[in-house]
Amino acid sequence: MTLERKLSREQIAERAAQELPDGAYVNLGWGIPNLIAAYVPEKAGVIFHSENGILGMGPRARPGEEDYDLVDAMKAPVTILPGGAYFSQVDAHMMTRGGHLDVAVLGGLQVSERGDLANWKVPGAKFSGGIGGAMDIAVGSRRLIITMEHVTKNGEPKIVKTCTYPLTALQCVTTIVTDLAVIDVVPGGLQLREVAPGVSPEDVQRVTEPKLAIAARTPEMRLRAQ
Amino acid sequence: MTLERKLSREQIAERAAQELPDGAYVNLGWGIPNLIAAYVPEKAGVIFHSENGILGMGPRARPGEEDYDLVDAMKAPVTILPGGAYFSQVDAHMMTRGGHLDVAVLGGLQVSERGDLANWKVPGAKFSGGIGGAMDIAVGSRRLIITMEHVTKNGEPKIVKTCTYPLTALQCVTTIVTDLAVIDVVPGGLQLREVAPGVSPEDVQRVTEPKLAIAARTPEMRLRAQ
Amino acid sequence: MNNKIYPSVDAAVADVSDGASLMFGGFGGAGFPNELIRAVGRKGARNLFAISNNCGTGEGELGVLFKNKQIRRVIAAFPGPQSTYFQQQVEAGEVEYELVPQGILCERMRAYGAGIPAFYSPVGVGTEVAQGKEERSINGRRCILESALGADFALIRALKADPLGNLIYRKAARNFNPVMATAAKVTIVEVNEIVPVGALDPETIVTPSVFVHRIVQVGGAHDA
Amino acid sequence: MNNKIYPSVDAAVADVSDGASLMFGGFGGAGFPNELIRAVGRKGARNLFAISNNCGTGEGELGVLFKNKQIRRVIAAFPGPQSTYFQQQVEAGEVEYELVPQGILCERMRAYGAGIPAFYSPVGVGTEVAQGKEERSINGRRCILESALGADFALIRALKADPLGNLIYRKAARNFNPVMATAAKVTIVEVNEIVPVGALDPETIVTPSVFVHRIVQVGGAHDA
Repeated sequence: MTLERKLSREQIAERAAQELPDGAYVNLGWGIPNLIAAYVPEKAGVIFHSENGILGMGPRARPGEEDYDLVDAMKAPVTILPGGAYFSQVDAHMMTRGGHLDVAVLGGLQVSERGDLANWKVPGAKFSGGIGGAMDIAVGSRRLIITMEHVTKNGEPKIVKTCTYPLTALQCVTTIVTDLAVIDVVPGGLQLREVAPGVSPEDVQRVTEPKLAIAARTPEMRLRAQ
Repeated sequence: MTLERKLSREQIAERAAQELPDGAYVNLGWGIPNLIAAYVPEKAGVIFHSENGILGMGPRARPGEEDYDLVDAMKAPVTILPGGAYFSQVDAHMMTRGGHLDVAVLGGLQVSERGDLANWKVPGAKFSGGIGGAMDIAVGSRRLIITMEHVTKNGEPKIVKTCTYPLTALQCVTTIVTDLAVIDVVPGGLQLREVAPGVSPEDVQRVTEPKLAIAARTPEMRLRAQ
Repeated sequence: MNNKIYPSVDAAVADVSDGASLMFGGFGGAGFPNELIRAVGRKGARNLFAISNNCGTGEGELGVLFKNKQIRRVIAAFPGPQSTYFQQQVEAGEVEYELVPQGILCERMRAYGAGIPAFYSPVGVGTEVAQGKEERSINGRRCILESALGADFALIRALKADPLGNLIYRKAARNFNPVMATAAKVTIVEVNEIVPVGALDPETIVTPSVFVHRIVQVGGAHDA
Repeated sequence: MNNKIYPSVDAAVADVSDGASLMFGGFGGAGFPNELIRAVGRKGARNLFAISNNCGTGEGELGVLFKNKQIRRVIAAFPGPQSTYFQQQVEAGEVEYELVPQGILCERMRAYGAGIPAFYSPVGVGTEVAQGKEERSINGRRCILESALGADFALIRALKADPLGNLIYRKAARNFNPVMATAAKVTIVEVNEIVPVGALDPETIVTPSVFVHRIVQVGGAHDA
């Protein structure tokens, strides 16, 4: 049922983009997070950080204008905006681990009710790509938003009581944005903040392992195109 | 007796300058060490480091050409040579502590037979200027040369069995250059390498607390002007 | 966009209140945030905790705040022979101070800025700066445990800023300023010049904008 | 003056012998010392210990050395999905590897370069990277002890060098190169261009010459 009503990856990104305050310094991870920048208006003055040593990262390079010395952490040719800066990887991670980024948005495989995150390896997989910068980013960002599908391909909850996948960091997640809901990690557990259009709080609870705190009225997400 | 034959501070500096290999990266401390650069020929390619963030430091600025944003660690207006670089104090001390400098030359109040150094405070003094960069430099330099008068104003040995002055660092000194001798700190103690012109090994031993290892023949220092 | 540009040094330090901890850039007369220091003097906040390489030159630099008796506690590497007011107040028991080796002083700031709560270092082993610190042998080398050092405010001086807060410095006036920018909740910079966004080459920015929160344009570096 | 300029990449790596430890700069296809890597391939040193963010892209980058079976042990943060030869050799038990969070990988190098033998970090606490590491609570925060990481050689790539070894980089090709330069006994850099002493602005040098031991001029960054 809910699987039919779920938002697209682009819509999850659009909703997550609304979480970024004007002027925020933000790191975006692989997957859905990488779609977010397209939904952030230029006038918001959000400044994107890439852990390979860029601040003020702009959109992907247009075809024919790629410069392979100017790539993001996903190896994709990007651009730099006026006011941007280059620095070394060690300085880039000084920014992540040192608490200098206002928000990071990462993909997730599992999030626990305490805000633990697992996002870098499926159990039993011989090789994931590796850890990369995820652990430093998860530990250090002032706010950590996880964007992901609410359930696995087999319909199993990804928001769980305890992560069973290899962990990225403990008690690091602030907010989860999925195709069904926006959920905040608060003292004592998880608070449902918004539901996707046409989805009820009960629908969300049904595919979420831990018990959600649900207010008398839960607003629907506002999205540009539904 | 030896007090009459002793070298000037400039001559100590001249002899210490001979210890710097061509192309070496060198930090010079306060006092006699600060006189050394004048005795290093330009063609030797020695590169001077200042712990406030300069590599390739040149001579003092000529009168009328001072730039007070370009000072050495002693606050004196200096110059920068072609191929020099500016960096932050934290990077400057990465160079000292990280073992990147070939040689440092510091002044000394006492040096022990194990190569312990005391050079930043007289016991009982209310205020020395402070520690400054001496501890980081003493600990990290690959070779540490101490230039000083051989004895105190009262004629007491400054090369001692055990330092009684507040310590700068343990077992850090490689070589001592004084107005009477060049002495190396070697496994097991102190080895007399050279004597000042007209000074005998016995003269040196007489004003040195620990026992010196003395070879059958100890050469005299070679100095430009005696 | 956040507006980081403040109309005056006084506006920029208006929330520096009693008991605040402050880092002050500068070394050897170069790169001191003298205008911001004087503004803290006018503001009159007391009982301050100052972190600085030195402790003033007569009435100059940090001397302003010592003369006003605004500072209660200091961490410094080289108070300096001319730190007259500081020395008087230490003797009178009015100021507490801790002496730290200079490289360790800036390394502790960097650790704070880099999210490293503590580190082991061989500097100071066997000396009076090791007193009260945990000692441990690492790979056969004696080390002591040093802790990260942060502050409520960093007051720094740079040559140019853009409105986002990217900074470049001038010659040896760089010194402690970039590392202090990374180690404070609020970094306030006084600059000779504010240039438009995009005017600084992204390859040569020394302090990227993420570390800078408030910018004030003041006069040249050595005006009185 | 020491002459740091080498006539060829092969001459620059001639003393890389069996069992040596090497750091390799580069990230995401940018800033890899590909000419030096190929020279190590030709030299044929075996049983190498490689420290690198990733482990090759097919036969490219570190893939050259894995294909030749020259590497016995690796520390990496992101071996990468295209690290074919690496993956085969790990499965076959021919290569040992340790996975390290990326920020900790470069921080461990910086610690080595800065004379800091070990540090505490909250990164990886409670995860598999904490296995076998000492845990300790610092100011109420769980941390693990990380050790400095150095190597016999750092192979890096820069845009320009002067004959003394001062370096500047290009855009995001900077990445791991500057920190690796500080963490090796011998740092070897391949550059697009060698410029005269004095041609680089002392304000904008990223790697000062003290960290660089050998310089080789090669072609552009993305030649094959």
